[in-house]
Amino acid sequence: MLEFVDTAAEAVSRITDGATVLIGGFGNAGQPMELIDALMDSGATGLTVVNNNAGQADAGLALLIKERRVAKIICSFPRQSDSWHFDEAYRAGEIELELVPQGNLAERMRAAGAGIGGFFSPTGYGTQLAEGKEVREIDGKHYVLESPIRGDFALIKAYAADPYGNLVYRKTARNFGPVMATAAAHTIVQVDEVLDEPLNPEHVVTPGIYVDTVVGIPTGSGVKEREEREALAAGRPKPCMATKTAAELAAQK
Amino acid sequence: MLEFVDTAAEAVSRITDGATVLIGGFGNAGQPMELIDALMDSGATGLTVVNNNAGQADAGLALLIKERRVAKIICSFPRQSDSWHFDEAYRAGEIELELVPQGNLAERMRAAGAGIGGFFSPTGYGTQLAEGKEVREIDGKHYVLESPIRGDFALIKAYAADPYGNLVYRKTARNFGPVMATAAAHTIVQVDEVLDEPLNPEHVVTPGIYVDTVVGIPTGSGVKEREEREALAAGRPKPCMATKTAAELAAQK
Amino acid sequence: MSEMSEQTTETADVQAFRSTDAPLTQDELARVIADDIAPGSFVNLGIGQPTTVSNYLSPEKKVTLHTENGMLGFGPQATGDQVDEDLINAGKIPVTELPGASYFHHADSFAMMRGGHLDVCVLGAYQVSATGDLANWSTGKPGAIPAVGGAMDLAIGAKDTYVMMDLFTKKGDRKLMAECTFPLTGVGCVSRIYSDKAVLLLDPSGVVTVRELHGLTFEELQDKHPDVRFEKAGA
Amino acid sequence: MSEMSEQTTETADVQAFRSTDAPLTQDELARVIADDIAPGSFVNLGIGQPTTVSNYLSPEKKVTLHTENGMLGFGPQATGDQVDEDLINAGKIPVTELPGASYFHHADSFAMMRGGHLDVCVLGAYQVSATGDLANWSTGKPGAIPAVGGAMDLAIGAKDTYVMMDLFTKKGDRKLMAECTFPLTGVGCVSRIYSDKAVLLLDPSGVVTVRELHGLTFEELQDKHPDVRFEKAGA
Repeated sequence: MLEFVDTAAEAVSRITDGATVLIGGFGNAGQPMELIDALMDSGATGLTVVNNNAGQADAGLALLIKERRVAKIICSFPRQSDSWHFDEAYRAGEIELELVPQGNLAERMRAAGAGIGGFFSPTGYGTQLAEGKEVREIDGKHYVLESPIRGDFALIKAYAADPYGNLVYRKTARNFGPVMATAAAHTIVQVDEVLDEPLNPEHVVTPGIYVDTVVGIPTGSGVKEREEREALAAGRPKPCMATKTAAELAAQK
Repeated sequence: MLEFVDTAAEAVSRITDGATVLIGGFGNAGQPMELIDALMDSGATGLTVVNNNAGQADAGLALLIKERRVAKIICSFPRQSDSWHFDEAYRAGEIELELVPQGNLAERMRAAGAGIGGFFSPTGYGTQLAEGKEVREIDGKHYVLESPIRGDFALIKAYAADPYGNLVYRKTARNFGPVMATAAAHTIVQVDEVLDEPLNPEHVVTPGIYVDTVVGIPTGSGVKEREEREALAAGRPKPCMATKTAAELAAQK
Repeated sequence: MSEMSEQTTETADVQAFRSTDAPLTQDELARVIADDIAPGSFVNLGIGQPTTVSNYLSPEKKVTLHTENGMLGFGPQATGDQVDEDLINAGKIPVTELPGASYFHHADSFAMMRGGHLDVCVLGAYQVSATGDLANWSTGKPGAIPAVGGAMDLAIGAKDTYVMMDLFTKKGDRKLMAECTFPLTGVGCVSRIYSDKAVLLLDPSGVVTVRELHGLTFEELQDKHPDVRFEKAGA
Repeated sequence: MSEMSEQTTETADVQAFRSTDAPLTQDELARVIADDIAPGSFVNLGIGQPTTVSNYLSPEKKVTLHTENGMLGFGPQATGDQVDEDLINAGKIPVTELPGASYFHHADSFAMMRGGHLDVCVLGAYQVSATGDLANWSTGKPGAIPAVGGAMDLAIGAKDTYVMMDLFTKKGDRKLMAECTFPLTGVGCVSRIYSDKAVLLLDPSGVVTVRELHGLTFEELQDKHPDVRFEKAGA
């Protein structure tokens, strides 16, 4: 059931110890930093976290790992120059790591959201990461059987939500968000804008059916576009082509 | 390599005897009628066709079947009140039918486009349509192993293409188009509008990488929206909410 | 929208057995189903009789309708100027678009179904077994042209699959079976049968809980289905 | 855009063997790769050295760059006002958007890769085997923290996977192997090696076709790799 809440703390309040939490973002783009901070404050522990990375520097996911609140992480690229908290926890044997090629990570969550029980992926065949997994030759090509990754919760960041929970994203901040939204039992979204009117149904990226909790947290994403729109509304320069819809482009011909 | 051609005949000219052709559409929505007519005129025969249905009345795919140009059809719902040409060919044993549940049909093409060698689907388990297929119990649920469906060609209808081959669709005419575009070696698209400017990158449904041949054939889809846009451009009533972008909705707050 | 949870109606599962003297009309039956659908639900209504359930879903209930051909949030059938050939439902009937609608392609639409994101799907049936097997796509007649459409995907996709049907055929044959004799659409997928004469809750155990009887006594129901074990709800 | 096909450059496969006296600089090597990419191609350039290939792809060539984090059609690195934290490439560097760009989610982005829709992917490597096995994600050192990112997906995804590397390590160790000793990224996936000293065409047979040598003779190449069979291109 869709709900709009006022604070990040309220948004993550259902997350309990031992939950599996899918966390969106690739680098800083699309990373739901305020939701992660709220999860930190919530005290939930023994978590399994699915994210592309394993936290950076002294913020967000890295702090959760520093505090040993993450029992297991499923990710594609934990080792970064500033992933010292993960590095320490890993070397101390205090965090379990499941390393998954990035595309298999995305596809395994897509499978969970799409009700697929497993799929044969060519990625990773013949490598260490396929060890112990079922392999099969299909039409002369080798594949590895991969299983779905489901979340109890997803924490994602979108650009805007309409009153029906429909979401749009900004540029490469879209990344894992739409897939994670489908793969979790309860999807929690932070958005820069909570809209009063419905989005154009043709432009919706994540339909509201996948969204459970929305919290509006302006983070500055899309400020430039917004200024351009306001300038346009005030009768100033014409909009750049990139904001026109197909119908508008067609009409001006 | 992307090409824009002037006629439907030119668009389908590469399709040779024995080709597997994915044809979009659900009912009349999204059905590339002019491309199918051109395929009829081209003389190509011995085709395998993938479509949700098996032709209706005395037009398009039904005529291809009437003329025995379709050796095999892969579809979910061949039997309709006006599918007499298919009915006759089928009863005469002159067309092979592979009946596939609609969701498996879409997912099998998605798998082909996504490089997946096979997937376990719960759909059809325990039914006649799963007979002879590998089944597996995963986490207490039963699944059937389904294989990809690839096309040599896809014939689809979109609403508009930009100069880079990026596509947008209209309403429920989207249906199989985006999936078939990914699953064919060569994708041929008829569009109502060939645009002079790029689409908004956030609104692209089918990226140009999946598009090979585009032909502009105005069929009247989207005429209403176009009139509304033109009225707007002429300073008449304000646009309906449904055509605004997220940035515009945010800006007016 | 968080207040919606307070509006949730009493669920059918806790309702005690009740009966009336006359069978339900199709409209009454549609209303019973609509009443059982929780506010805020995402629902797929099959072609034919199930479509009539939408007549009894009030806007305040904020139920969103899904159609397999790639849309959430469609409204009533389109008329006159509203008709748009690019906007149809699974029955290929022109429909309208409600605020909050969204469009998506076929693979995404069936992923939404198969992934269990729809709350309720209402389908017609030739036969249903006591353990929830569904037969609604083929009567298995030799020579008939098979056609399945989205039936098998719908049957197994929703959190709850309801069947809406008459309890007996026009010839008087039973449609609730110990085991279906017609080709199956899905195994163990139906959770409830809403029929003119009975509302029945199914369970993998095969014990059928009778929530409502209309124009039929419990003994008559048992007599007509000697190979099925029934229990009265709340008993 | 149909005229593009006439612009297609002579493909490398039909080029005869040639050699020069000095090894290629990194910039020269980037240009050689760029020249071999056909007009209109969709290309993924790996992080690091492969990124430099983009400097030699002229706009007229209409090559579209893909980044695994969900975009086709990105342009040069963003500077000053252009920097947008929501618009980055796989190396997490802010980039710009070119006309004709599109955004999509991660599953769609890797489906595009895995489905073989990219024409060329250029990657770095620790080792490559004569049959095209690639090792570029782990040196297998005990205690090292493993990290793979999109390397395994990229390795097997494109129609052609090119490796861009030095032919020898700084210590002088060979990187072209009969069999890789480092953990594999992909099996039989590399079709060409572009290195400072040689351009090599690989084949499942294990016979390596030598297209170019720079600052190295054929005999020296053979001496350094006694367990690999080489043939001169066009011979």
